[in-house]
Amino acid sequence: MSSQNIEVAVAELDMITDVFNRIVSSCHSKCINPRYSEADLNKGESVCVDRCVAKFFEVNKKVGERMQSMGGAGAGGAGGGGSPFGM
Amino acid sequence: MSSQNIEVAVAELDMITDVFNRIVSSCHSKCINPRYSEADLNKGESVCVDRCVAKFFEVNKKVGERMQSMGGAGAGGAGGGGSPFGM
Amino acid sequence: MSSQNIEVAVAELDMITDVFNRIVSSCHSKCINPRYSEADLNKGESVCVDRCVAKFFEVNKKVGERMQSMGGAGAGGAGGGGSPFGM
Amino acid sequence: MDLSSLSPAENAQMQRIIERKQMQDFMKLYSGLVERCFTSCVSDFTSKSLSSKEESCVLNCTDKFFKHSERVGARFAEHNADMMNQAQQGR
Amino acid sequence: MDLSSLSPAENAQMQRIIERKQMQDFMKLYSGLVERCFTSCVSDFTSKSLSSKEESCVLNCTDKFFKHSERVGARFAEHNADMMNQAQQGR
Amino acid sequence: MDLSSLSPAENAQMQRIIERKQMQDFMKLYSGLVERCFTSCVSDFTSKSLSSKEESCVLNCTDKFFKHSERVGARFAEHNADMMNQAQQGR
Repeated sequence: MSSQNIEVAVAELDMITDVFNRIVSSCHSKCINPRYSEADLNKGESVCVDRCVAKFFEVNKKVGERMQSMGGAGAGGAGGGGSPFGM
Repeated sequence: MSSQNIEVAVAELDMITDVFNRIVSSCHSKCINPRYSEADLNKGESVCVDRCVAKFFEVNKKVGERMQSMGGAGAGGAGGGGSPFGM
Repeated sequence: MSSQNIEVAVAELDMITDVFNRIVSSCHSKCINPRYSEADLNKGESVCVDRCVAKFFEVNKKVGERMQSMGGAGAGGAGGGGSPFGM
Repeated sequence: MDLSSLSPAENAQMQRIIERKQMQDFMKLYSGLVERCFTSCVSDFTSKSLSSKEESCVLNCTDKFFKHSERVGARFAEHNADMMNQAQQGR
Repeated sequence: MDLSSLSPAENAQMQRIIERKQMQDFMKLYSGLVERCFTSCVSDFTSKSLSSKEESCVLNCTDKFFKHSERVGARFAEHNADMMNQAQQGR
Repeated sequence: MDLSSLSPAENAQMQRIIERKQMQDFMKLYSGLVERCFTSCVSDFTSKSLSSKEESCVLNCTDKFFKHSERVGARFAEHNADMMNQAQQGR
């Protein structure tokens, strides 16, 4: 079986990949014109993507701070916010 | 390796968590105003959430009954309804 | 632990299931009337589903060819296109 | 999928993995279908019980989804058979 | 969920699995919430910093999501208790 | 990610896990991209073949998605580097 260390590292890797994929998807929806008349990002899209990533990280930080201030948003605890087991 | 018992219990846990997450997401879409001008659930939202959960469980039951009446909707069999292997 | 062979076969199985589920979902959105006034696929929906599956496979092929022509879209490499680790 | 390159022991293990995956897939299919039919059929929350109209919508939605999946499955299988034939002729 | 049929050793292993799953679920909850609040609250990309209006939207979105989840969790628990009672009366 | 706290054996195991995950992620990226470009580019089902307009849309969609992902990846890496610098200065 995997050691504790490996498990923590894999969880961290999953977390980073998940965040990355969500940014790709969210900023694609916000910035990329879905008519696809050209293969390149145009100027407007490129600038939008840069700002979109920056803002996503800001939202990430705000939500994280908020959850921590709710108390006990540590690993494994949903800070009292909704699990089907009421634990 | 895990025993049969553990596997069944983990599958049940996954199922419950999946249903819970789908209710949270569906009832959020149906009931919560996405303008977020306030931090609390207002009266209308609260009542909507309660009814939404009740109705989701009713739909869950109807779909389950329907699938069972289709015949053989037991564990592992999709009741003849669409798997890529035609098994 | 699983052998290399098993891992490859499981990966292939996951891939096929994933593609199948995406076709079911995409063609449902494109072809099925969400008012559900009847239990059967009507003529128009049936024809639409057949063409939808055919077109999905064509898109699958085009995207695959495009990714290969980008160079190095082999197993494990995203062809230079966006991983959070810049590897 | 070509499982002929697996040893008998590997094959047996593969069957167990496939069975477990099928059960997981079935669970996801089920809860995904409930969510889909709920989303399409229920949008009135002045009551906590399904109306008869909503109930009939849910039943039709369930039936139609399975018929749809079966049809996709049939086209999918034909496509895979075509691919295999082409691959063998290419040898 | 009825874990009484598990042996003590199985029970201990089950607790470890549950703990790991809770951590994974928490991670997904967190990143899903960030995505949800970002999608609802941010749609102006003329600047690379959040406006005060966007920031207040994000905070309300976070608070409201937890209150919503808690309420769903309470109804969910009641429903499960009802189901258990019905199952026991049916014995 | 700081892997320096892992032993050499753990590190080797971690590399194998990362490789497997990268393959899975690549598969998902691929099928997700197909679905995305199909959804955006194909909506006429009077024929069972792609029109030349649909085909060109699909190719542009594919190219653009990779360029988009690369750009996000670059910003993401910069952000992570900034975070690491801040963490080190905080020591």
